[in-house]
Amino acid sequence: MADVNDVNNVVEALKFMVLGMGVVFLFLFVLVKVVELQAKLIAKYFPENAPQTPAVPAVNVTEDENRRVAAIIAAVTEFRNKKS
Amino acid sequence: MADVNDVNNVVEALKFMVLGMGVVFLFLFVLVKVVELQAKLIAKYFPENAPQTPAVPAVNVTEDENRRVAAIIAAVTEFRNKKS
Amino acid sequence: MADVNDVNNVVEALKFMVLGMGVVFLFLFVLVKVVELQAKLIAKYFPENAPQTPAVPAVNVTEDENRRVAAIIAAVTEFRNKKS
Amino acid sequence: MRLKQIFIALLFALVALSSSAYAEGHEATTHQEESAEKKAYQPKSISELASSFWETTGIKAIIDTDDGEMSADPAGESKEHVMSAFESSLGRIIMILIVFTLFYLAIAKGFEPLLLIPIAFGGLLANIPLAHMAGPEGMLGVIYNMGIANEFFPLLIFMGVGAMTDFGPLLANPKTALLGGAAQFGIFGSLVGAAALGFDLQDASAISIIGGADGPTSIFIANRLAPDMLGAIAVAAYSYMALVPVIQPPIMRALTTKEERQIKMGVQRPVHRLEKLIFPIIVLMLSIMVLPESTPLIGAFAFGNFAKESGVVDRLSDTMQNSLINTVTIFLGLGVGSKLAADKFLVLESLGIMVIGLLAFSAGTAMGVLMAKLMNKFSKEPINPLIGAAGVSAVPMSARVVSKVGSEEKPGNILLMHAMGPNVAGVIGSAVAAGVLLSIFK
Amino acid sequence: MRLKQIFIALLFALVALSSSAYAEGHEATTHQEESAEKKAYQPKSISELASSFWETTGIKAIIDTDDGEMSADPAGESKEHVMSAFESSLGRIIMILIVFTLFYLAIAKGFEPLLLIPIAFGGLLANIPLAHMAGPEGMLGVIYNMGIANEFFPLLIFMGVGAMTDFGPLLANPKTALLGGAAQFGIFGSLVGAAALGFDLQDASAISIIGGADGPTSIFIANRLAPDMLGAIAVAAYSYMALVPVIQPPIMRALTTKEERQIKMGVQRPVHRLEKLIFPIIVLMLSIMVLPESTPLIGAFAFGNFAKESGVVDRLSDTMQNSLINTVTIFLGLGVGSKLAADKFLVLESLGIMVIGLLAFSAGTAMGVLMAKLMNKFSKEPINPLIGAAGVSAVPMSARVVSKVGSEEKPGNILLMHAMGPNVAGVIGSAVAAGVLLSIFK
Amino acid sequence: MRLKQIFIALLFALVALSSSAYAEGHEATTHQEESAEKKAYQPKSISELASSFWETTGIKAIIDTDDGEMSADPAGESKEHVMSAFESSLGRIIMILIVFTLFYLAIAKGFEPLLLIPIAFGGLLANIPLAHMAGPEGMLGVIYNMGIANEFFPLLIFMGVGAMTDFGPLLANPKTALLGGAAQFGIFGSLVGAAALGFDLQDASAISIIGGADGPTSIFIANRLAPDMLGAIAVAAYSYMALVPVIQPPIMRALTTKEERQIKMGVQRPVHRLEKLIFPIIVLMLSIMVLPESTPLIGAFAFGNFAKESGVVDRLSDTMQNSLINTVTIFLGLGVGSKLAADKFLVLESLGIMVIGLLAFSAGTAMGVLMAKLMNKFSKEPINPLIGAAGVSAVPMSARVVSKVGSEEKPGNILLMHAMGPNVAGVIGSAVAAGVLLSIFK
Ligand code: NA
Ligand code: NA
Ligand code: NA
Repeated sequence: MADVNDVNNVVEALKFMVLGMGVVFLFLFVLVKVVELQAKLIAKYFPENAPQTPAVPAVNVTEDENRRVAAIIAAVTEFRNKKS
Repeated sequence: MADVNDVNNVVEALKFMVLGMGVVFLFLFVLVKVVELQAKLIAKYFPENAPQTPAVPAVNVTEDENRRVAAIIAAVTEFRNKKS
Repeated sequence: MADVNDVNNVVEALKFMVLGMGVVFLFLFVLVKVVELQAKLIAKYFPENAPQTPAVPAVNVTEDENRRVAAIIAAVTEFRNKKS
Repeated sequence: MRLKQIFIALLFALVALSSSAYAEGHEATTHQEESAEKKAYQPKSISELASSFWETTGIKAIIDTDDGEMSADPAGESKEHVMSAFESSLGRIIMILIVFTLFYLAIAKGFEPLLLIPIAFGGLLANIPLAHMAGPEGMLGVIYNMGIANEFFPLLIFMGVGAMTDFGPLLANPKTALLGGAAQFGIFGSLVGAAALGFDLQDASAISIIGGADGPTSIFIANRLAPDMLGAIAVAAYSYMALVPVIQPPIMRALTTKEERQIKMGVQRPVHRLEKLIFPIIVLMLSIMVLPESTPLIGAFAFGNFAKESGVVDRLSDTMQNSLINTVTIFLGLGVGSKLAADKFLVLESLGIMVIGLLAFSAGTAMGVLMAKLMNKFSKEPINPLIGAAGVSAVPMSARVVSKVGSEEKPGNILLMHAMGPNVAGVIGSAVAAGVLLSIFK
Repeated sequence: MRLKQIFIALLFALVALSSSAYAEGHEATTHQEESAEKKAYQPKSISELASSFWETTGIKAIIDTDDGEMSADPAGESKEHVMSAFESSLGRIIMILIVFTLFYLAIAKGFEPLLLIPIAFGGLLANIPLAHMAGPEGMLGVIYNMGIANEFFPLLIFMGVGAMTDFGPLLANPKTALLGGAAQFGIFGSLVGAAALGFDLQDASAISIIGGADGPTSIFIANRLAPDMLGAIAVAAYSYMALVPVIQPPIMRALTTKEERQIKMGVQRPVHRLEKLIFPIIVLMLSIMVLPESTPLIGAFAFGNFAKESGVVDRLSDTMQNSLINTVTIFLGLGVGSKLAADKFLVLESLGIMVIGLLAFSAGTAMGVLMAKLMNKFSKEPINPLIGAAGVSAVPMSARVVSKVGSEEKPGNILLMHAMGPNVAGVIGSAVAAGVLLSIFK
Repeated sequence: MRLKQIFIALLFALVALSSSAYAEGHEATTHQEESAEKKAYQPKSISELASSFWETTGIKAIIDTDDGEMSADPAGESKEHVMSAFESSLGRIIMILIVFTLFYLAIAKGFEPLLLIPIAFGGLLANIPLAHMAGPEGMLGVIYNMGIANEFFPLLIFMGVGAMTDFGPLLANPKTALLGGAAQFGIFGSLVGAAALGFDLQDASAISIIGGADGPTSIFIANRLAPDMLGAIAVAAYSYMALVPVIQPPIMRALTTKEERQIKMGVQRPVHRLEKLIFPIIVLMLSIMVLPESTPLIGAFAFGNFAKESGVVDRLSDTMQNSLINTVTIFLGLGVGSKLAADKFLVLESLGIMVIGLLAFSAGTAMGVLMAKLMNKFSKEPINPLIGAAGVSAVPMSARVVSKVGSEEKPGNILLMHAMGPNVAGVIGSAVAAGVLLSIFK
């Protein structure tokens, strides 16, 4: 596990750190700028009456689920009828 | 992309068309006849009091779903109790 | 399918039976004893006020299911409103 | 709409532009490669075309038994052979009739449809002439190599079954586990029978595992000890599991008195959550110590059960119990069904396997009942001997049969929970027996 | 908390203890092996490091067209080549624009999003420089080899579609199946067209299957007859299926009179459960007798349908219709999309494929409508010629289009169920046509 | 019942008839082949049998350390070696104790059970003697080769995580993304540490990625840079992610004043649907331009997120979020766990990895908090420095920890949404960092 050139490796690792942190920050910095630009463009060209992010995706109920819901309603009703 | 014998290929393709459309129609024609025969046989030997195709497969509720339904009923009830 | 040494094979199979049934019983016997011991230890060190096996795993309702339940409640309500 | 059309026109323009630029340098070589791959097509007249089409029909393949058609095998050419006249015509028709019988049993009689339908349909597809669906490139062959040849699918099934199993009844009354041991006599008794019938010891062992009344275990063992008989063994195992409500009751009645069948059993003690949580680990540790050979089976089973009982990974245990086990069931069935090809199934061995399988189920049932009678004699609490029959496993079918017979004898006598103990112990018992057989031929 | 810390401390202690004991004997050898595997790392200055990082950026890869970058192919090196300047720069940008167009159509216009989105995203990933995601080690390549190269995924899709299909409308009025036959003229007409355009016969056949308006069938056939064109063919097939609401109505209106479009059709007779149960078996048996070549497709489809109609394996049929088909749709889309890499897609053939695909859809629609007109003349019960357009398959889109056009002409005239008959017959029809094409090139 | 019996009798008759006809020609050859495959079985006495059974028990394998047992590796024999005495006995027991500790943490403490339970169970199975479950034929080995050796499973997980991630909070306050950058100091700081400890640069890089606090990224990188340490790295990554509620709070408190911890942050602006839709595409395009090496990760993540935000493929995004990710989680866990075999895990490196991993988490947390303090100084709107800790990723655990600490300091101060921004940015940040590391060793 111990290379002959320990010190070297640590120096290299420090260089990696400079490069790595640099690229990460650069990447995120550009991303932030692009996202801010995007937000401005969208706010300008797509009026705010467009549907904003709904709290709960209520539309998520697909066809299958409708069928399942129908079945469940039936089951619930039956279950209650049996009980009472 | 251009073969030397273009004309030939078109003629061959026309032959394929004759064979292909012939087989497709023959297949579907036989299928139609067999299906008509089947319908007659079934109508004859299996009286119509047998359950016909139901609009919604209400039977679809499996065991797991029953459990889930139980859980949902519980959740719904709880949800309503909390609300009121 | 017929080996020359039929009789041998049957004798061998009988030996397998002795070994096999022996191991199976031994295994299950040890298992029974360990399980009985376990039950005693648990009864002793973990007081009975701990939750016992519930009849229905009511806790099973995960996050996703909560969302689904919400959707279902909505659907059920809508369905009833439409009906009435 | 107009926008879209402009878009598409633009695309085409771009493509045209670019392609021509590109095409120059590259096309010549591409074409040479292609033509090397394709067979040259020879122009034919319409009647030649029709007659060459006739050559590829299934009717011709079945009528002309002497056309040198090859059998198909997931392992590829090394396992394939020219089909005999019988295999390529009458054999196929017989197999298709057998498949229809399985459909009938599954749908009209409700016998294990979840497995019989995929298996039978796989058998139907495997017997289609010329399509080679069971070959390494065909759908069934792909499935077979994906999860049966390496025993992956049976283990996933076992994992799912583990996640569905509740060991509560066994933990409430651990002694009943011994009944699940006695019923393994079905395995070893039929092993002797198979040896007597002339099967060699390894084949006999593979066949006898049918007596374990457990599908994944049977496939696992057959795959290791006698892969050529996998189809017949799996079909026998599942068929007899499906026939449990037919096979077991007469044996149960023959070996017990009316009084015994009417014995009532007490209420089971409540089981602590920790007992259930630790149980799969105990079983696994024991099997590690005694029978590492059978730990793939017991390990997968214990993992599923542990995941369920941990109570903190419901997402995963739900998946094991539903979408995963369902998907694997479809594939396992189709893959096993591929072994119902006439050239694989219609051999004398299959008949022997069916006979021994029936013997094995009967022997296991009988020994389970007799053991329960014995335990009832020496036990303080009464034990209804019927529950011994559930020791063969076939979860949860045989426990239900026990309960049904019991309540017929004495209305209101619900034995279901008491039968579930030996029932799940039977699963463990057969996995142990499987490990013993594997260790012998290692 | 304290308990845990002790636990962890203990672990470390154990590990330390044991490792040192172990390390002595073993380490030396391990290290030698490792170093053989790794490339030696040469120390670099920061600026060297930055410039060697620059070498690995995508910007550099796109700007520098002469860097000898290799294309990627799931089949591995034998199918790869040094990318041309065009392929590695402008070509990628064009493809990414095409991908964005597909996103736009899928999301804003709602055209077949379930397939266009995964395909287009696969295309986006495949055009990323240097990442080689379409290569044998990349995600797309892994997917491709897992289920597209062996046609497994299209068959699973077909199984799921089978489990979702209701043949009731077809069984109620079997004659309408012939409309699903007429529409296959789309396939054979465009085959002639493709041959005229200069494609060789095998390629022309692969392309013409787009006229079958059925995604899995197109992929299945393309894979067998012209794997190099798979991407373009699949994309064309799904794009035109998505464009059915745009392509079909003008043709339908041009070929029918207003009176014809207003024809009302009677109420469909109820269909017996047994008819539905037996139907998939009939189709399969017929295809076995006539066209074993197309039985992988028809077999998978029939299995799904049979499982559903059996009514006893709802667990399995639900899985086929939901989690299984969804998973496979994701993978199929990504895998097909990998063929949208610039070096594969931007060739002159693709343009021809797009043109012929459009021709094929139009021809199929037209012939379906004309056949329906003819049938209407000779039939006792009135037949609205619009339903002929549904014969191209593209289930259930084209049936919906028929219904929409019909109710525009005469409010309250619901043709949906009547159009579903030819619609599902179209699926069978194209599978049969596919079998004929395969049998020719066998 | 009678019908069935006749059926079965008929079947047997047919089988018998046909088989005998067939058997004549074929049997001889089959048998020769078979016997070649099987080892000859030598008859044994009962005591010999018992003693040879004893040889196959796990107890014997653990007691007898000198039995030449081979280790198991998914890559097959080339990577296997004769196990040392320590590996085959005490080592196993230590590993099983470690596994039980992981069970305890997962179940009793609720630490990341979804991953710890499958990983730990995989570790348990991998340490079973003689069963070779981690070998190429064993269940764990099959899983490993199916999706870990080719990085397919981590990418599928990332896809599912993408489909579950809401970038709304990040889009509402994009600046907070920089906190997700600062926390990547955890990676590069520990890289220096690992180099100082004596790991070579490539191994050090693979280990340091633990600081990314992201499971799939860790597995992806470990697989590329140091496959031999995959098990230890993955276990460390998930263990420390599980320990986030223990590791982070003291560091957060040490580096902030009470006033800072009580800072309230404003309400987030609503985010337009289009912003969310376009965001994954922006991230992907940026990463294509800068870091094609990391696009497998970012691409899969962006695909999942795009599918969800498109709103038109809910079927697919539901599948990614549920059945698909659950199935893959089970397999990934078992596969990773297979690297917990004593012979792979109990090496000195593992201890180093655990130490460096802890260091990495701490360094990342600290730097995130410090960066947030800095931003708070220069920002118009107040920024609570606690949210910097969420930059390490470990979604959504670390955001929850931030919120908990925040509301302990000042009841009613809900930081959750504000912490989610840096949290998801941390995922992107570590994928970028991963790309840099890969590009260095390319
Ligand atoms: Na059993
Ligand atoms: Na069609
Ligand atoms: Na991170």
